[in-house]
Amino acid sequence: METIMNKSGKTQVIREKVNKVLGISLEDARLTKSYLSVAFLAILLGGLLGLLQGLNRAGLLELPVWLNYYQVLTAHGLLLVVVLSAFFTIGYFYAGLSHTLGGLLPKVRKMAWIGFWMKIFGFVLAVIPILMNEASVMYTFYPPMAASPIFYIGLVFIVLGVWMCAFGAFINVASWRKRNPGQHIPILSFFATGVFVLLFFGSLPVAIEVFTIIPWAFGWVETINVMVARTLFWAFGHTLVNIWYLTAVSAWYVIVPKIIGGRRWNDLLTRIVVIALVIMNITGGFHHQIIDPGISEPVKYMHVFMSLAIGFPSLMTAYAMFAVFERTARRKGGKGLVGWYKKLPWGDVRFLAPFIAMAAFIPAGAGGIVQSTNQLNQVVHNTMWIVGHFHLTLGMSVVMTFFGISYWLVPYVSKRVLTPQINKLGVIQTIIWTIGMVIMSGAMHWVGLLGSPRRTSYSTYFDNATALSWDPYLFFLAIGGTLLMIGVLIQVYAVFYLMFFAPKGNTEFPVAEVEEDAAPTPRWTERWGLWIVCMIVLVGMAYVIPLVDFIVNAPPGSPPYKTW
Amino acid sequence: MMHRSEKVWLFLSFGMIIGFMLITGYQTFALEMGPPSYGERIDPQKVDETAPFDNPGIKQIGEDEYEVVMTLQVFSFTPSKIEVPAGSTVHFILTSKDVVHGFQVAETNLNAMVVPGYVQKITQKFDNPGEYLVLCNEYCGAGHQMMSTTITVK
Amino acid sequence: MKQSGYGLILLLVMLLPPVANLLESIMITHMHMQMPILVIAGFLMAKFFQQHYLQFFAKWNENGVPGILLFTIIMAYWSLPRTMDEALTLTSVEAFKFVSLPFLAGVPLRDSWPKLSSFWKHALIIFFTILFLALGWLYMWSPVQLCNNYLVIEQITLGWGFISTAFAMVVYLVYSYFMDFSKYE
Amino acid sequence: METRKVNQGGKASKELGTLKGTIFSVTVVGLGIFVTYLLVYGLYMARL
Repeated sequence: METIMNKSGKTQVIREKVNKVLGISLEDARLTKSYLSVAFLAILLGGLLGLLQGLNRAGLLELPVWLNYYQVLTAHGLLLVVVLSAFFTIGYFYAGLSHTLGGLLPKVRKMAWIGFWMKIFGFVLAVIPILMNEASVMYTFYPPMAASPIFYIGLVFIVLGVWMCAFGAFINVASWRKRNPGQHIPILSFFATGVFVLLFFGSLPVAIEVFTIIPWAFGWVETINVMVARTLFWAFGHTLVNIWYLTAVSAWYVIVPKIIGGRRWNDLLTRIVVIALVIMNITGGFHHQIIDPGISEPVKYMHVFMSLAIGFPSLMTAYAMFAVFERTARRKGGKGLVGWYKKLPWGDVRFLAPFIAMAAFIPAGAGGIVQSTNQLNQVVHNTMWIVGHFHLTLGMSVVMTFFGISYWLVPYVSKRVLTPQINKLGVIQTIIWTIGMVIMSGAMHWVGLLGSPRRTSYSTYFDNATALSWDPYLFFLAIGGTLLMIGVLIQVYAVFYLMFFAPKGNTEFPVAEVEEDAAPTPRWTERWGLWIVCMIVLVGMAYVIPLVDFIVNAPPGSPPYKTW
Repeated sequence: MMHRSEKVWLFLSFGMIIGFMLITGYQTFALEMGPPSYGERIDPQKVDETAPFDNPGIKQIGEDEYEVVMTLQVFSFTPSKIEVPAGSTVHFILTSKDVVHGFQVAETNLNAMVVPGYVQKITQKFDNPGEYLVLCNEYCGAGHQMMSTTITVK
Repeated sequence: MKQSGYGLILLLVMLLPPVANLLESIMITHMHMQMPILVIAGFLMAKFFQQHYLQFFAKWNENGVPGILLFTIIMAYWSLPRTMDEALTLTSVEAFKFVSLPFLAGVPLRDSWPKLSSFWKHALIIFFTILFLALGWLYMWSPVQLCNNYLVIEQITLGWGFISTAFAMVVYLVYSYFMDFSKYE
Repeated sequence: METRKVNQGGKASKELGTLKGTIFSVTVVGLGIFVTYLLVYGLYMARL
């Protein structure tokens, strides 16, 4: 037994070395390529649907009866919030695990493939009823609106597929730790661990919700508890968006410093940010229910604090990022209070895209803090402001970081290189995307403050003067949406060019080193079990009160409705 | 481990957020301006037979004070036309007869989720005369964009 | 030393009447938020006492067991429904809460934990897991209102709070049973 | 690979340790949060 262990340990060491020299193994590369392909096909399709919506909302385009606004909106949400983000995140982190842990274990690779096909299968199942207009319930699917049961079964498969990938990641990390006792998990794998922990625990509530919905949608159970379903959904829904955010943050901390030729921020503080985001995330979902009935004011107030606490790691991130930029720029001879910004590689899309993504998080985060503050939520809840907010956070901060990643990750896995032409195209794409998003989300924020609701097809509300006054802003939405579609086309072209046609060559996986004089990171950061326990306790504190109240003092339930 | 300026930044920025929290708490608990949180339960399938929703409408309950009992259903508000004099305070008592709806009045702070099985309450003082647009801001089905009415303040 | 300062600030904030009233208005936040925060405040302040009364702690709490026993007694005392009720009605009991939890539970916990062998650490977690399960069961299934100041629904909520905390501790015990920390650290 | 040269400035990090640009930048971030809050808070109070 001992010798076998030693032998496999030795081959592992050899494999790790090979991995460093030759780059990613073909099998691991194929996995990531598949995940990224699906992600970028999803953005192509989702972007197109988004354009249709924007044009409709501005009153410029009447959608046909067989493809109405709400069908388009449901598909747009599902494609971008679930498919694009999940597939990109998993593809990116599996490449990261493969690179930093010396290749994926064969077992883990198999799990990731099973997860891949489960998610595809689930997604196809969910899309069929949407196309048949049997599931125009939005990706939030609040009961008592009931879609075709097939839709929910599709969601179950997507969740199970994600769990497959999460457990695969845990197995790979655990095996690495066994082989490297006493060492810290490499930082990118540390981020991956956090993301997959959140993916698993965050999707537990929605899994419970869907399992209560399915028998009800089939008609085996007559009624459903509406508020319990809604609360479980948001325990998941908000965690999900923060998972994509944490993925983007990983690139900011680990990748971007390397690209600009600098060093990574303090390792301990980085790991604390990850741990804090993991522990405090799930409880943040409550700020989606600030104006819901049935939750008492003290409980809502407690949740404001829990939501705003997530801001703390983000404020730490803001400082860390600027400090990394400034140090690097000054090493290169940057001068002055802001003059050093000139020394950053603005012409490099791998830096430009994530930088603008970070800058976008300033207004996006500010808006987030404001809207999760109790009374102010009344001003913006369910208006276009919210849509503007998550297009800034997801569409800019997260997706643009993903774009920036794709310019080195895709050539890395396809063993090709980023050509100067594609780099230039990427810079142009970044500028178009930025302008489009600023116009669109700016208009959305403003018209939302004036009262225009979200998730509503074009309407003048019987030529109401107030509603008519929103039209000019909604027009900007269409302009921004059109620019974004152009951006999507360029981006998808760039990704598939880099994947299949770019010149062959070696591309580096850019992981920055820590500062040379950095203090060693304490061991306690590795105790994931403890962080998970803290998370469970916090989730208990937040959710036990309202859930017990909704279940014990439940009103008579609601039967299923199909109102579209 | 941390640069001094980083500590100062975290202290000040988080202090600012705590400041926002304190204002919110003061307004919620001392001035009773909290978000709509009423939670009386009701059978969502028997709204029409349950008081006060068996008789929806507007009722004067004091000088410059009105109470509106309202049901929301696909895709309308009952009662559909509301008129109050300028300067009056209106208390809305709301519930849904089918799916989740949103009750929003543009250019006011009226914004509340109306969930089947729960009674929701929200209050607003209308100072300026005009026609206010009432709309549903939670997607509720094919005719969601038509679900609206007006409040006339004279 | 800075830690002790933060601990003192935390304790003072918890003493503010609006904060205390808000947390005590809900049964579960009273027990599962206010009380643990008070213990944490003491935990942070412990550094100050350890430095100033080095002799005392070294002598009295040599192997950590006396300290942890005191901690356990105080915690168990405050888990009783009666004591929570009295804290709300009697000022003296309320004052005792703000003294005992930080200074008689938080401080000895900090002093004892590193001194304890892993046997005692696990024994303590197991003890609290069982206690919490029992209390959860008591609060959920008790047919009568245990507290005069709180409704039955709040009692049930607190019961589930105990069960979920106990669940978290079970997760930790399982985790530490399967993980050999000495290998990783 | 061309980044190697830049990275060797480990010892020089002390004299390059000024972070006034960072302080300036995060101040802008803080003001951004504050202004956004004021905007929405003002709107809320105006609509009471």
